Amino acid sequence: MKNVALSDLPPETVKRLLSEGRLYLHLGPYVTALSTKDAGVREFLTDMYQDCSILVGEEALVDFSLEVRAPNLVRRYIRRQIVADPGFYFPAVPLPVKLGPLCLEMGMNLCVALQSFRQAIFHAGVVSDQKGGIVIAARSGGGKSTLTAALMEEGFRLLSDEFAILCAETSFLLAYPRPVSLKNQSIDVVRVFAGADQVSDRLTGTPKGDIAYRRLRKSDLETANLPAKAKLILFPRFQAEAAPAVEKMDIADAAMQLIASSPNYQVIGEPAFHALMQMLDGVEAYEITYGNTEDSLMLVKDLWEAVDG
Amino acid sequence: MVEMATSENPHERVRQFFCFASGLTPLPTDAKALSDFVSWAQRGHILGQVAAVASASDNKRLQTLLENAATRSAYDKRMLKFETERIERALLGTDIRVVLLKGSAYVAEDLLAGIGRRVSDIDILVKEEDLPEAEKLLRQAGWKDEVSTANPYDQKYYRDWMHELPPLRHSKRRTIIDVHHRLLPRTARISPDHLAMMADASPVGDGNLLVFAPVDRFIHSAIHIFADGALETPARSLLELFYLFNDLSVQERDSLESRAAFLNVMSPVQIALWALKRYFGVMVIVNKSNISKVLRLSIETMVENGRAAPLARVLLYVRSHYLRMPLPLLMAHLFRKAIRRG
Amino acid sequence: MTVSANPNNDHWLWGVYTNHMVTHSFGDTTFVYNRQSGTTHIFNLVSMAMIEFLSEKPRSMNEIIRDFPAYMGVDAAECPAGVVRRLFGELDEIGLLELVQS
Amino acid sequence: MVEQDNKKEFQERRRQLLRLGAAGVPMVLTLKASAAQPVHSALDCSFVIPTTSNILVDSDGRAWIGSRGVREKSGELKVSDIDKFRQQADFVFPNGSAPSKFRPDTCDTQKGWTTCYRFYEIDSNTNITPADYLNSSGNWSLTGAKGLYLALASQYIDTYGNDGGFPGISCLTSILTYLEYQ
Repeated sequence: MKNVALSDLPPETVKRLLSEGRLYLHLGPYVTALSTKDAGVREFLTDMYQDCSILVGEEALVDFSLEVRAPNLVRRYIRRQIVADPGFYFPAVPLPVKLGPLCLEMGMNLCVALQSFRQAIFHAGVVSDQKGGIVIAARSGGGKSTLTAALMEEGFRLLSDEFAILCAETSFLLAYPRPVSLKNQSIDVVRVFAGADQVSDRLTGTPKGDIAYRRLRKSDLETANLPAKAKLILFPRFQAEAAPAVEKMDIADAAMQLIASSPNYQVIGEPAFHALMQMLDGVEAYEITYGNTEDSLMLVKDLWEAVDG
Repeated sequence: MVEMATSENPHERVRQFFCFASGLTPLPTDAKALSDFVSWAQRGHILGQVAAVASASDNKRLQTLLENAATRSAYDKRMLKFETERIERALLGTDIRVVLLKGSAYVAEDLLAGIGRRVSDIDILVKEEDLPEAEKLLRQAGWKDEVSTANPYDQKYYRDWMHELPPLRHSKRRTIIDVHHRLLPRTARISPDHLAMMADASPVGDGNLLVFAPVDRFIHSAIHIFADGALETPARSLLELFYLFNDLSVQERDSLESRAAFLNVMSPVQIALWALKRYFGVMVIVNKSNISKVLRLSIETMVENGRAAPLARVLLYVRSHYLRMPLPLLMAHLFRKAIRRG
Repeated sequence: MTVSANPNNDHWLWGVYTNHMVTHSFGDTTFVYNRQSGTTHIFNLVSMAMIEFLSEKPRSMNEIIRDFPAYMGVDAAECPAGVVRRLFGELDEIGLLELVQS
Repeated sequence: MVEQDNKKEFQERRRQLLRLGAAGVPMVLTLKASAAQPVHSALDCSFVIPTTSNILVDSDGRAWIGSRGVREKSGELKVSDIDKFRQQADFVFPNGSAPSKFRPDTCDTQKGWTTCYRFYEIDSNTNITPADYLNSSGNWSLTGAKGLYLALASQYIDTYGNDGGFPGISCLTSILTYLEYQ
């Protein structure tokens, strides 16, 4: 099998491979076989994942197979809806067909969350520089993705905006860079500091309001095989007009919240316990409260400067 | 050795796949054949079983996928084992003897059939007269009515017609336990002699839990798969039957049919033997007169065409319900289910 | 609290096999991974003390109630039977107690 | 000497935990990783609230859940009932927990009656199907007492994860997990 960039494949080939379910996306630790006949999904993929590595050939061994398709024949013509089918039973809510890209992204996330058992997965964004990694834990409305995207502009490398992927053997974080999902107001915020051409078209009327994606960077893909050692764990709290504030957290509390956010910690068992405890022995955890992106960046930079290299 | 590409004939192809899956033949080294097989095993959720019997390979990608599947099946095994211990603890100090059924029994006995099973329910069998006390103790230990069947209609339906209590879900651990007092519903067309099977059951280690004798274990699996509607996961079910059959001695295999006749469960056992012969090349003589052609066809469609067989699925579903319930009762039940969903 | 069979039987001795668990402490808080259940629990100083107490040697319920306060270095009034029983129940329910001898 | 002090302090922390234990605080916490939870329960799951779960909300969005009643007279609530309800609440949620549309519009207290709170009643055995509150494009539209209950339940999940203590949590978690991973 050989590796090519998605943009090197002619559009007809991409279309054919996708309709046959043989577009093998090789990203970070996973190979996903993608399948769709939906033109909107195909366009989104071709654009946002253009620099990604594709395995070409008939004999791929894949971690996940994902089909994005109409829920059934009747609905395909009448209601024009679309669902993600990761090949195992999952109660998917069919979405309007124009939300196909959301379905693709959601389906890819579900594959990792529910079918990957070699690494412990926690719901968090991760960025890093030569010092090590910053884990930004997910909290409803906490602003994880906005902060992750903002840190990317500050010279940090993106490992993931959705998952902290902890290697059980090394306790290092693995990279699975994907387009960063932005919601509502944060779409405009990121368009301003990353440039409008770096952000996808806006999907309106999704279950989470408006959604757009920040484009994958070539540099993040090129370094995707480099793991990072976690040094700092942040629990962001966005509150309109709040004064910036930092509070040191008990590591035990941080551990508790990370475990509660993991879809596979329980399945992996003892190796996940060891890896998490080892990771936590080398980190500090903080809750940061802020009312705007500038404040959040200032807080993170201050904390990061205090961390030993 | 010349590596054969995967056969185009669906029956041959599935037969080859089952040989790989059960370790009868080593995994193919041809990349295309390997990829076809692995993707079939992934779709059928049996990669965990494959991981348990496959020998180490130089193929790093393959090892990665097998390791992933093995971790997942180790979790199910751990869970089944722990829940089994919790049941033993809940009934500690009483005279109630519990027979572990299916997955929990295979895991308790460390059988190959217990590896890679992805089940979340634990099935146990107790004597009907022990039922009230067993239910009371399990409730004390934290198992409560499962929300979806806690309504009065389902509660009454289970207690009047079924072979088990309404499912109980542990309030903290969220696991489900099905407490059986018979192997099939009171209304089923066939009525296995579960008391004879219980009489032959033996303890696990030196504990209070029991498991069926090997022949009865195979027979119960056949009943469950072919008379109780478990063929929703055909690859997994057939592998289980194969492993259980494989664990029998020659004498035990020879006694299968007479035991099945004695227990009044000839038909599912014959279907099971027919399927083992068809897909694993197991050397048995099968009397096909008891197996309806329609049923054979629908099993073939389901196993050989995978999930692209909606009609076969409906047939098997109706059949398993038909086996469980007389027609008027069945219609009433399906009708109520339809209304409650709508 | 859901306690199954009555543990107040003097012939039943309860113990803890420490090789059934892995622990990691952050200050007063200990994370305990139970190898049998695959579940992670968080223990405080008192529940950890009970684990250490029962891993020394198995004891009957009555002995536990009688001797645990002294093991903790407090008066029985500060460590009443009700608290000990409930703690026992919590450990029993998560499957960390083993019936050693009957 | 320092070691002696440390030992004393350690002992004092254990004593304090024992006092908490006597007050009913658990000594062992079990972490509920979500595991395969979302795969097992369906999006159309529903749950029953076993006991009366009335909800009191103040203008900051603080909320109390309890089983007591609060007397109401033409939109005003009795202050003494409110005090008792707050003291005996089973769950207390901090500022900002109840969405603004559930909070009181005005705040005025006179002669033992107040408009500074709103009171919602949920009887025991009330059945809630969270999916009823998702509209056709999957957005939450939470209304009425049950809607408020769901809003608070999701706050609870954010803080404690999928712990079994709050009725309906696992059902709601499966849905939220689904919506979260997009």
